Amino acid sequence: MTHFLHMGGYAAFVWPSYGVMLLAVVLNIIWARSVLARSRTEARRRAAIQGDSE
Amino acid sequence: MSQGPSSPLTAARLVIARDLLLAFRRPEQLLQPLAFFVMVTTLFPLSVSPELAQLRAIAPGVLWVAALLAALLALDFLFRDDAQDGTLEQYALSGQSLTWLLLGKTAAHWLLTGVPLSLMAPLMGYTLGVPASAGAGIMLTVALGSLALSFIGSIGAALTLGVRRGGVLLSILILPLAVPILIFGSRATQLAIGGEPYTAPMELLGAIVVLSFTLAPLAAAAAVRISLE
Amino acid sequence: MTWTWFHRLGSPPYVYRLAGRLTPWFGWVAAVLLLGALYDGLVIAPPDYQQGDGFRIIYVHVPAASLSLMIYTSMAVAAAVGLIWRIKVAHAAAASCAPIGASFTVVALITGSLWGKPMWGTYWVWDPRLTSELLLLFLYLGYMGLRSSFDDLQRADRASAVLAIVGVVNVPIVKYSVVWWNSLHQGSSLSLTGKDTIATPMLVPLLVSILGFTLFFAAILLMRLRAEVLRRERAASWVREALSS
Amino acid sequence: MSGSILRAENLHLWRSERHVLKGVALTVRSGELLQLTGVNGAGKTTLLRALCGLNYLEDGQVFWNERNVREDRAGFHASLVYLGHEPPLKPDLSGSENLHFWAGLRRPTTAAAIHDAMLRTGAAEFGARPVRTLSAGQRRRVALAALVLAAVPLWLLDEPTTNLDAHGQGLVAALLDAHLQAGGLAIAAVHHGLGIEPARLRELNLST
Repeated sequence: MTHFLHMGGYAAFVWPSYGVMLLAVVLNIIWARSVLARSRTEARRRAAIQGDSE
Repeated sequence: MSQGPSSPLTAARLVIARDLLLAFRRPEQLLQPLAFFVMVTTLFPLSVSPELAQLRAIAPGVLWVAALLAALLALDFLFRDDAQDGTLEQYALSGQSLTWLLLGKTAAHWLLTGVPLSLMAPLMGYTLGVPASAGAGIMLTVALGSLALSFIGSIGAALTLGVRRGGVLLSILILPLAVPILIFGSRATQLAIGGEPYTAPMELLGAIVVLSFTLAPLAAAAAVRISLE
Repeated sequence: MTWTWFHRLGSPPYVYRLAGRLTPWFGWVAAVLLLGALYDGLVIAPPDYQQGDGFRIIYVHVPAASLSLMIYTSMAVAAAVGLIWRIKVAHAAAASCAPIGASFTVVALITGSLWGKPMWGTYWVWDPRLTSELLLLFLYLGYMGLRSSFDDLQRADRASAVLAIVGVVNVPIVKYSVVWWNSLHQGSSLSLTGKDTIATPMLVPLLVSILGFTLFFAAILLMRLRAEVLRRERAASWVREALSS
Repeated sequence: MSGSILRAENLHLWRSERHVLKGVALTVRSGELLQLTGVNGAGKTTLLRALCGLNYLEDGQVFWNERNVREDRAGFHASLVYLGHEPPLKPDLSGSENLHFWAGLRRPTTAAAIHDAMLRTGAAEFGARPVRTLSAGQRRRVALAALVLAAVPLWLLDEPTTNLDAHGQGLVAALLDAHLQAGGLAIAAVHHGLGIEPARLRELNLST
């Protein structure tokens, strides 16, 4: 297992690269979900205002 | 009394004539980009070294970066006055093709800012230790480069018209698009300074000029219509 | 029949529901593909004769770089469709693409420089691919900057659409000028992936990885698309039931 | 010029969150003036700009002589003049120079024609002075001269009598009357009546 982690001496470059990609994937998911949630609450607020004024 | 409508070409010529007349009546505004260009160029001897040999090595880059930034500064008031006093609206509603009118307007802008820059560039080049013999080459390359830049920049100026503090945004939008002009232009100037033939980069720069000359007004017209809303 | 299908893609309620149903599919298939590519690329694929295990960074760098460009192009296409046929959903798609594309560009830059260190001894080299990637990031930042400087959403859509179209026309020109500029100063150095053909056992995980990330992009795009579609719906009645579900 | 008709139906327009034009419809025939009234912010200016195509209509159509304006936008624009709050004049140019460039965009104009137009709107005596030295009322008269010079069937005027004294307002009424008599149409956003005879007058209140 340690041999695998060692990555032929390139561990210091391979793992951070995969780490950065994983971070980007996770951040994209979280960011998209929060944008959707915020947009839904805002639409709900607007729909409520629309409901009263009609 | 009413003959047929003016052709797009005469309309564009009218726009050029009017902008030149306006500039003639109030030339101070044209000095700003030139003063900025001279000032930026003089910063390099102060920061790098007074050694002419060293300055000559970086002269093309210095001249082109300074010219690029001066042109960006000038682009800020390409449409600003006409937008504020309603002239741009009349252009959009004149029944003439807005693309042709903006082509004329940007050409006039180049005559008033790009050409003076290209006349000043050899002078500033001389202060950076560039031999006077390279003057013609520098003038030609900067003139052509600033023409392409005015047209690509006109799209950015039109897009950031309705935006407050649009000047900074204009630079962010246009600089990546101006990279080819900077690359081919400074290479051509470098060859001109070295006294070598600079036709290869000039042809590439010429291609970009033709491309921006024909396509940019279309995008600028669309952008102006959006900004006028 | 196909025309009505395409026509329905323009209607916000239909797209909102469709996007909601498709997101999990894209998401899970992408996860499976990416895990497969990860295992294959890190464990099974043989090390490179020159760079040893260091070459495994391509399974992250190349997909990020190719996606950053693919996303910008699809953003420009969506923007053009929105501008020409006045379809709000297309503008919503373009708005959704930008942040995802920018994130992949940043990843491509970071993994590119992490790969550069063992190969060139320094984290940043003005290599034509890295330089073009940096300029692409500026294009994304410019697009998002312009979009955020309008308070009226409808004007932001149309202005940024013009910029995206102008940008996508310029991308190949900028790319060519950067490669031309690079070849001036040094012989054509081994660019990141090297043009020599990659052995198939190494190539398979790369293709799977690219496909996986593309599906991942699609899943995130659909989530953001739903949000952007809602933002553009003014007094539509379908919003109320959509929100209750 | 006579026999033209401008029709608009189901116009919807939003200003980010505000629904400014809610299903506006209107018809103006040759020889008629439509007065747009309503409180400030009711959308008078927005409607004028939407009709001539400056503002982007979210929904609804505008027809000029029964043809959708989108089909021949240039032709429609060639047959109208829009005058906003501020007359679009360059301060450093004289009145006649401004008119030369402004009207020249549409069709070649002669100095004589420019002079005649300025005579009609009482702008001739200060026509040679730079516009920056003119008062707001005088600038308005130069802009009105452009209307006369353009000789187009459709006038879209946004509060044409602002900064004008009683004499000036009389001038606007006379110009409009002549325009309508010749079969022209006009839509004007106003705060008070323009003194046009009721037979030719129609009104659209945007506040109700």
